[in-house]
Order: sequence, then structure tokens, then C-alpha cells
Amino acid sequence: MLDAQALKGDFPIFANNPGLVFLDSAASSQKPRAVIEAISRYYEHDHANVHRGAYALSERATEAYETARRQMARFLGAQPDEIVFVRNATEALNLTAYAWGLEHLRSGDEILLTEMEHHANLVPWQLLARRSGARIRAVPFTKEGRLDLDAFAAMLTDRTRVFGLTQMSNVLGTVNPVAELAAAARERGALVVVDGAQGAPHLPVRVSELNADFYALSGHKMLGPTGAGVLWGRREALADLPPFLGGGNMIEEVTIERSSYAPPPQRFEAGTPAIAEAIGLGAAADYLMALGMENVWEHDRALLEYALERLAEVPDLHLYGPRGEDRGGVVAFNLGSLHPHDLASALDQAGVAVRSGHHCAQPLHRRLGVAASARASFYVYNTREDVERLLQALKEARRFFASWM
Amino acid sequence: MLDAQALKGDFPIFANNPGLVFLDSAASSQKPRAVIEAISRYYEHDHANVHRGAYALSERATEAYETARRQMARFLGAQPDEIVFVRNATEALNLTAYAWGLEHLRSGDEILLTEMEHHANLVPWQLLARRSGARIRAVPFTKEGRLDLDAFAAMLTDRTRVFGLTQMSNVLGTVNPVAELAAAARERGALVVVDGAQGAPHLPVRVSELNADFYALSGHKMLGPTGAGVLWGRREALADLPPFLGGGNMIEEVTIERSSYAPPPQRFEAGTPAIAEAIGLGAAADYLMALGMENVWEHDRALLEYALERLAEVPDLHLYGPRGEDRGGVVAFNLGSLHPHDLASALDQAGVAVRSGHHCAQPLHRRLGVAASARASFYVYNTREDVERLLQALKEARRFFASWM
Amino acid sequence: MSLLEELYRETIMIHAQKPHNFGALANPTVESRGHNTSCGDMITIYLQSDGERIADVSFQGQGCAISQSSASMMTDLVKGRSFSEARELIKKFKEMVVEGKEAAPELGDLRALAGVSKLHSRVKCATLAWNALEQALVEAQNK
Amino acid sequence: MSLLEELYRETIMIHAQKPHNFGALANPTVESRGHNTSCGDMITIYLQSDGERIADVSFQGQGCAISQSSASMMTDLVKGRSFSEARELIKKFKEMVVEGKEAAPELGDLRALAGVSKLHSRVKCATLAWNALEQALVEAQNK
Ligand SMILES: Cc1ncc(COP(=O)(O)O)c(C=O)c1O
Ligand SMILES: Cc1ncc(COP(=O)(O)O)c(C=O)c1O
Repeated sequence: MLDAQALKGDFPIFANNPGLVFLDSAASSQKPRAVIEAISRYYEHDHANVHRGAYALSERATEAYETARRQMARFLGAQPDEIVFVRNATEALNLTAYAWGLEHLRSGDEILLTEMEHHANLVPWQLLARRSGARIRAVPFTKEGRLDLDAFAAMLTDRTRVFGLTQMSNVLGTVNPVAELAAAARERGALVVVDGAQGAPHLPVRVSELNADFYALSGHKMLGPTGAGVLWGRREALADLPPFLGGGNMIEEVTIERSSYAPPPQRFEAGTPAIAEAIGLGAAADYLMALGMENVWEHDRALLEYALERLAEVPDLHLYGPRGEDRGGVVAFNLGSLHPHDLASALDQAGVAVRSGHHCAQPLHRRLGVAASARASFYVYNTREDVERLLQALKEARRFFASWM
Repeated sequence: MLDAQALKGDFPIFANNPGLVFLDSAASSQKPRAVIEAISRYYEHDHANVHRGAYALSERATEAYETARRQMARFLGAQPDEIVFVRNATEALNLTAYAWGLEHLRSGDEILLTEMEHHANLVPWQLLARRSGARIRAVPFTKEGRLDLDAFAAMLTDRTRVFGLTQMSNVLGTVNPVAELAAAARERGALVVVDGAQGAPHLPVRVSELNADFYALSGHKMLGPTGAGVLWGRREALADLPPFLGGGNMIEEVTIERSSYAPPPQRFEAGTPAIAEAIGLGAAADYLMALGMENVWEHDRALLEYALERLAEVPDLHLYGPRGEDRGGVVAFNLGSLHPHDLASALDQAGVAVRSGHHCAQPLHRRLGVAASARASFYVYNTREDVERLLQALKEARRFFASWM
Repeated sequence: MSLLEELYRETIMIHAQKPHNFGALANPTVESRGHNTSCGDMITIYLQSDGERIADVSFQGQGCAISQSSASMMTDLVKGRSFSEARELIKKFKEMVVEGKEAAPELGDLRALAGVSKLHSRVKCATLAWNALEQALVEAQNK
Repeated sequence: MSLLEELYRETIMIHAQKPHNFGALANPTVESRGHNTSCGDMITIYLQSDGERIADVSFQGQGCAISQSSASMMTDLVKGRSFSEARELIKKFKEMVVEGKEAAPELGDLRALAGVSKLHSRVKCATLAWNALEQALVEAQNK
């Protein structure tokens, strides 16, 4: 198990904000000193543009950047040339939708998603559907908050060309049986695109075992800097993928009329990459691997179970999401008829940072029958005491708003 | 005038690499302490996801991010809601090509570019031309290295739907008469897209005076971090522009089938932005504004003139680019029949960092009649002594390779 | 008084629970929508007008106590006013909640929302209805 | 001896100036292209073969002294060899310039390129022709 209280010491934000209970890591995690310093150190010692230099500094920068690629490959159980650096999961999913979709999708084709997708795995497909004439269908989830597997089986047809799903819901915490569903979808000939934005930071992931073609993640949710994420693609899937962004570094030969393109992963990294950010992300992956992703997952799970147990004490608290092993450290809730925004402000006044709103998952909330929710999410630096503070703040808020609920 | 020797002290890279003569700022500049520290400080004190939080930390992060937008607006003489944060100039240009082009371009339309464009302002239009059936034409440049204005006048027709050009060439150093050419193009009804990747770091820019619709820049070339750039769009041009990347933060209402989109600039910033990077870029813009962009330009110009004068001493040195006021601090050259890669390695051994290759401008080099060149480029921290060192290293290299040239 | 107490006064909570002028008008001259993209809250303003005076105004939508009470009190306040008076009130209200300036007396009950200026993330909640009204006035004038 | 002197030896410069086996073969079994995306240099390998033995090999393209001399000496060395011998030489050469291992005697003149391993940015120049050859062997075998 992790010693979360000790780990807090690795994260300068806590020393600089005494008393802060940060419960919004599902939106973006805090950064350990190792990551912040990897970035400063790079700028102070080694910065130059990568790949194109013929001098020592540029070699060092290139080496550091490619080391980050290897670190991410190790983190995901992948090969370095399957790792494409992007800004975030959103860009990774858009890259897939544009590059694969504009080439392959036709009118009458279907894109199968789920009703628990984040907008990042929904809107890119809508933009594509509008251009291609393809149609979007979405697998509903049950009252417990799990994907409806019968509905999935019925909705997966020979018209299904893409199946996109999240590994873990950012609202319900549900961990989906990705490998199983992906295998069924690939058998039908569908491209499988997995949104790992919540999965990668919290679960031990071996992408090769997911039966997926593409896997998207955001570095800033896994202790890394903003501005860096990864699109992993199976080697064959990447090899067949046409370019997305055009520009320097992704080409072989350019004339005014046409160009030939470099092999993956370069083909998908047009222009000067987010070098320092990739390096920071590599440092974050190392930090997490040193903790052990199994331990991270167990820590999240233990905090979640403790939180669910304690939150049962609060009257009028509606909790969303399933109970069981297939649930990560995310708790979305509503308190009576109180709007989650007002609730979140009250918690904030007590030093407890939770998010409120639709969490970029409007269809999910529509299915839950609410417009919005408040959400607490846990990560390596959260302790039982943080849960305790949440509980106390919720009780106080309930007292404060008692006559209006 | 700037005191470049004193400014070197602001850039930790020089203290950590004694003797380094860094002449590759056109590829990517070094970073002042103020920028590096703005990033660390943000992570250590204020990080949370922006826009969506209901707690103090997220408010501070949002405020810092939006302050960066205002700083960039001030730097460019624009309005904050005209500033879209992207990764780099490459992404900015692709955004324009995809969002505007997929919607508006048809077979038979023409995209007018120039032969001195960087691949970043060429390949995105090629990808678009392939999808839309539009045709690319490119204005040639003269032997002196200036755009051929007669050719421009002849090539600009009613079929021209887009005119894309670089404000300053990254190889020749040529500063193009953007406002004049843009006015002519807009009069013909063409969309004007300016690549400011080299212009923004080196010239005083008031985007509103350029007669352009869009202007792209990279933060990492103007003392800012990697991972942050800007697409500026005239307010009306942005208002009419459909979204590019889909996802969180750029929407109003989302159902499974369709979505409505937020107004600019949010519409174009899908997902979690490069928050720390935008903040770092804001700090870089402040640093440059404190120096005064007129002074930066004069400094570059003075170094260039000095370099051109001194480099004339080296026999067999072929210099590219025009002589005159319309030329920034970039010197591309070849030494006899020596391949620029071999030359750059020799200079590197003398501690002088220059780039060699096609500098992502293959059509430009084709027009020059060479496959590649070596390039020295100047910025605020470069001194006359740096030029001197380049000169000495060139002379040494010439002696070393004498029997093979 | 804690910031929470300062913000969630009785006036505000009563308006939030039973908002005035709630529901669509039968034949509005213009309808204008406001979105709070940070939380998904949404409001529609219905305006009945000759282009110079607000004959009637109402709103619909859902949101937090701050946005609902703000819309409720706003519609009470601007009903029957001329466009220029309404614009002046919009300006005064924004000065209060965005810039934290002292509350203008003509804002009446809305002065209870002054505390919002100290809670930046809620400023958008308070101004949601006001921005939609501003938009509605422009549209009504151009009709 | 400076790194520069170590790298740019006479052997290398002579090969670079007058490369052996330069030019297209008349009827190659396969042609294979290599690009150095970092500088734009390009090489084409022409291979004449029954799928087991390299009957003839040549190259064309342009590039720096390192890439040209490497291609020139490589084609000299592998001509007439079996595919498995050629693969072994490719492996040995890469071990020398990529990993910095001691130069294998069978590399002959190519050992002059050992210094490249100390100048990372030039490793791609030295291996450009070798990667294209590797590719050509695969294609010839699948024919
Ligand atoms: C003129 C010009 N345009 C575009 C770019 C592309 O910039 P980036 O790689 O930062 O996207 C560069 C720099 O490489 C450039 O010099
Ligand atoms: C499940 C899921 N997918 C995608 C995203 C988008 O991530 P980003 O905003 O970093 O692109 C998020 C986080 O907001 C998420 O939780």
C-alpha cells in the first residue's frame, strides 16, 4: 500500500496551500517535484529543437525526448514507435477520428459509442459523422452504472465501423470490460478506440492486452505536465493511418504539389513537439512505475470503499456509480435538491476542492436524470483524513442549507 | 539598443553550458529564468484544471490562464477573444486549413502560397487540396530572395480562395510586404493566412494592421515554453469558423447525435489546454515587451549586418537571402562543395551551434538550387562576439576540409 | 459573517426557490439563450418589446441558486424599463459582481449578490441572465 | 586527435568524393529508398539478386560525407555475399556506430566510421544506406 501522507511531501502544492483537501484529480492531478524539476532542468541545461539539429545541445534534447517516448512505452507495455505524443486525450481522439475517419467512413456506416463517454470521445465522432454521413449509436448503461451488455451485443452490427469507449468513466468510476468488448468489436471488423484518460492514471495498463487499435491518454491527469498526452496505436494500425496535421518533421519529401510522409510515430508529430512536456510526462510515468500501478489502483480502491462507507452517513446524499471491484476512485453525488454548484462552493469554503457540473458528460447526466453533479476523485496523495474532511464539510453544508433543501 | 551580454545572464542555459555559441534560435529560442520560474511557480502554487472548477485553486488557474491570453493580445495588438491557444504555429495553420478549408474549398478553387513557405504552411494545404480538389500555386521568389511581385499579381485571380504567406522566411530572412499583399488578396475575396512563426519573435507586430484573417505563431521561438502557440483570428473570421477539434470546453450543449458550440476562442480550445505553457508564454511576451520589440528588431538587424560584413571575409562561402532593411537575423550559407551537415558538425566541435539541412523548406532550397544549407540565426542574447566565434569556426572548418573542397 | 453566509442570504434563497417571471412568454419579440460553458447551466430570456422599452420579460432554465435568483431579481427590476435604463442597470450590476465595485442603490435587492465578486468561479453564474438580456436587447433593437 | 580528425579520415573523404558503386543498376530486382528525415538526405539502393545472394548492388542519392562514404564502402563490402552474411554485417556495423561497440574486423575500411558513435546526430547519416539495404533484402526475399 502507498503511504499517501508521506507522498504529499513530494507535491509542493500542498506545502504552499496548507489545509487544502484536493479531490479533483480526475480533472487534473497535482505534480510531484520530480516532474516540475525535470522540466526546469531541461530548459536550464539542454533545450534546443529536436530531430533537426547537428549540434550537441540538439542531440541531448532529442535524446531526452526519445527517452520520454521509451518511458511511456514501458508504462503502457508498448513499443516506442507506437507512442505518438499529442497535447491530451482530446487531441489523440480527434487525431484518430480525422485521420482514420475522413479516409474510411461512408454514409450508412455506424460509429458505436457509449452513453458514459466524455465529450472528448463523442464530439470528434459527431464532427466526423456530419462530414461522412455516418451515424452515431451509443450503448446505454444500467441503473447500477454499468454498460448494458445486451444492448451492446444488439447494437454491434456489420455496419459498425468504429467502436469507441472509455476504459473508466470520469463520473461513475465504472471500469469497463474493455478487452472483452473490444474483441467482439474487432471480430466484426470495427476499429476499436479506447479513451484511457481516466484509465491510464489509475489502472495498471498493458495496451497490448486490450484488443484495441488506439488508446488515448492525458499526461496532466497522471502527474505529468499540461500540454502532453499520448496516442498509442497498434503498430499495424499506425502504419495504415494517413497523416492528420501536416508540417515539418512528419514528411520525407516535399514539393509544392505533394509530399511523402515519414513512418510512425513521426508521421503524426507535425511541427515542434511539446518537448519539455513529453520529458515531464516521462518523469511522471517513472514516478508512477516506482510506486507500482497495482499499488496506485489498490490505494484508490481502498479510499473509494472507505468514502462510500462514510458518505452513507450523510442523509439526502445521492451517490452515483456501481458498487464493486470494477469501480475506481471517483464519487459523483448530489445533496438533496441543492444545486451542485452551490454545494461545491460551500465545500470550497471549508478547504475541500471538488468539481461540480456535467463533467463534460452531458449525455451521461441526462441518463442519470440530473443536469449536473458534484464529484470527488482520489489519487496517490489523498488520505483517509481527506475523506474525513469531505464528510465533515458535507455535513456542515447540509446544516447550512437545511432550510432550503 | 539591447545589452545582449547582460541579457545572457537571464538565460540559465548559458551559465550551464560555458562557451556555448547558440545560433539556432530560428528553430527554437532559449528561455529566460522568468519563463521557467513562471511555470514552476504555477505548478507549485496554483495548478488545477481551468474553467470548470468551483473552488479557489481552479479559479486561480483560470485567472492565470486568461491573463496569459490578455498578455498575448497585448503583444500582438489584438483583443483577448481573438487569441486561440494551440501547440505551435503548425497546429495553428492546420486548424485554419481544416476548419475553414473543409467547409469552404471546392474543386477548381486555388490556394495561393509562396515558394519560401515552411512545410508548416504548405503540407496542411496539400492535405486539404487532396480532399477538396483545390489546386495549389506558389509565388516564386527572385534571385535576391524576395517574392516576385509581378508573379503574385498574375497568380492572384478570382479562383484564389486562400492566400497563405510567411511574414519572414526562416531561411532567407526576408520580411515580406504582408500588409500590401494581404490587402490585394482580400480585395479578391481570398482568406489571408499569415505564418508569423518567425515574424512574431523578431518584429514589432500589430496584427490588426496586417490585413490578415489569421496569424499563426509558436511560443517556443519567442522565449516561451514548448507546447504553446497562438492562432490569432480577426473577430469576424473566428466567429464564422466552424470547430476543428471536438471535446470538452468547446461546447454548449451535447447530445449523442449533435452539439452546439461555444463562441471563440473557447470553440477552438477543445480539452484541457496547455495551461502552464500558456502562462509561460505570457511571461515570455512580457519579457519581450519590456525589452521593446523595436529594440529586439534593431538588435537582430545590427547583428545581421555585422555578420554579413564579416562573413564576406570567408572565401568560398555562399550566402543566401536579400540585402536590405527587409531582412531579419537569419543567415543561411554553404561553404564550397562541403555538405552543410559536415560543416555543422565541424562548427559544433568549436562550440558553435548552427542548424543544417533543408530547414523544413524543401521547395525553397530547390529554387536555390541546393539540397540543403547551414543556417545561423540571432536573437536577443547573441552578441558580436558570437558572430566572431562563428567566423573563426568557419575559417577553421575551411582549413580542415581544404583538400576536399 | 462567513463568505457563505454573506452569499446565501435569505433574499437569494427565496428567489432561487420560487423565482419570479419564470416560464416562457406566449409571444416573445425575441428569445435569447445564455450558456455557462463551465458548468452547463443554461438560461433563456424571453422579451416582449417595441425595441425601446421592455414591455415584458421572463426566463426559463435551470441552474444554481446564484444564477436563478439573479435572473429572478433581474427580470423584476428591468420590467417596464427603457432599453437605455436596462443597459445602465446591466452595467451597474456587472461593476458590482465582476469588478467588485460598491453596489449601486438602484440595484435594489440584487445588492444581496455583491458577495459574488469575492468568489470568482461564481461570477459567471450571477451574470448568466444578464448577458442573455444584453443579447436580447441587441436583437430586439435590430428587429 | 580531435573528434573531427577521428571522423573525417582520408578513407572517408576519398569515398565521399568518388563513391564506388554509384548510379542505378540497369535491371535491379528491387529498389529501396532511405530518408533521413532530420536533414532531408536520401538514398536509393539498387539490388540484383536471386533472393539468397547479392549478385550486384549500387546506390544513388546525395548526402553528407558520412552517408556517402558509408554507402560506398557498404556496397563494396556486401557485393557477392549471401543474405545471411550481409545481415550479419549490418548487425555488426550498427553495433559499432549506434551502440559504440568495438569495430568488428570483418567491417574492413568501414571501421573508419567508428567515431560516428560519439556524434549522435550523425548516426542516422552513417546508417542511412544500411537501413535501405536491410529493407531491400526483405523485399528481395519476398519476391
Ligand atoms: C516560418 C516558419 N513557419 C512555421 C514553423 C513551424 O513552427 P513549429 O514547428 O513551432 O510549429 C517554423 C519553425 O520551424 C517556421 O520557421
Ligand atoms: C474519460 C475522459 N476522457 C477524456 C478526457 C479529456 O481529457 P483532456 O481534457 O485532457 O483532453 C477526460 C478528462 O477531462 C476524461 O475524464
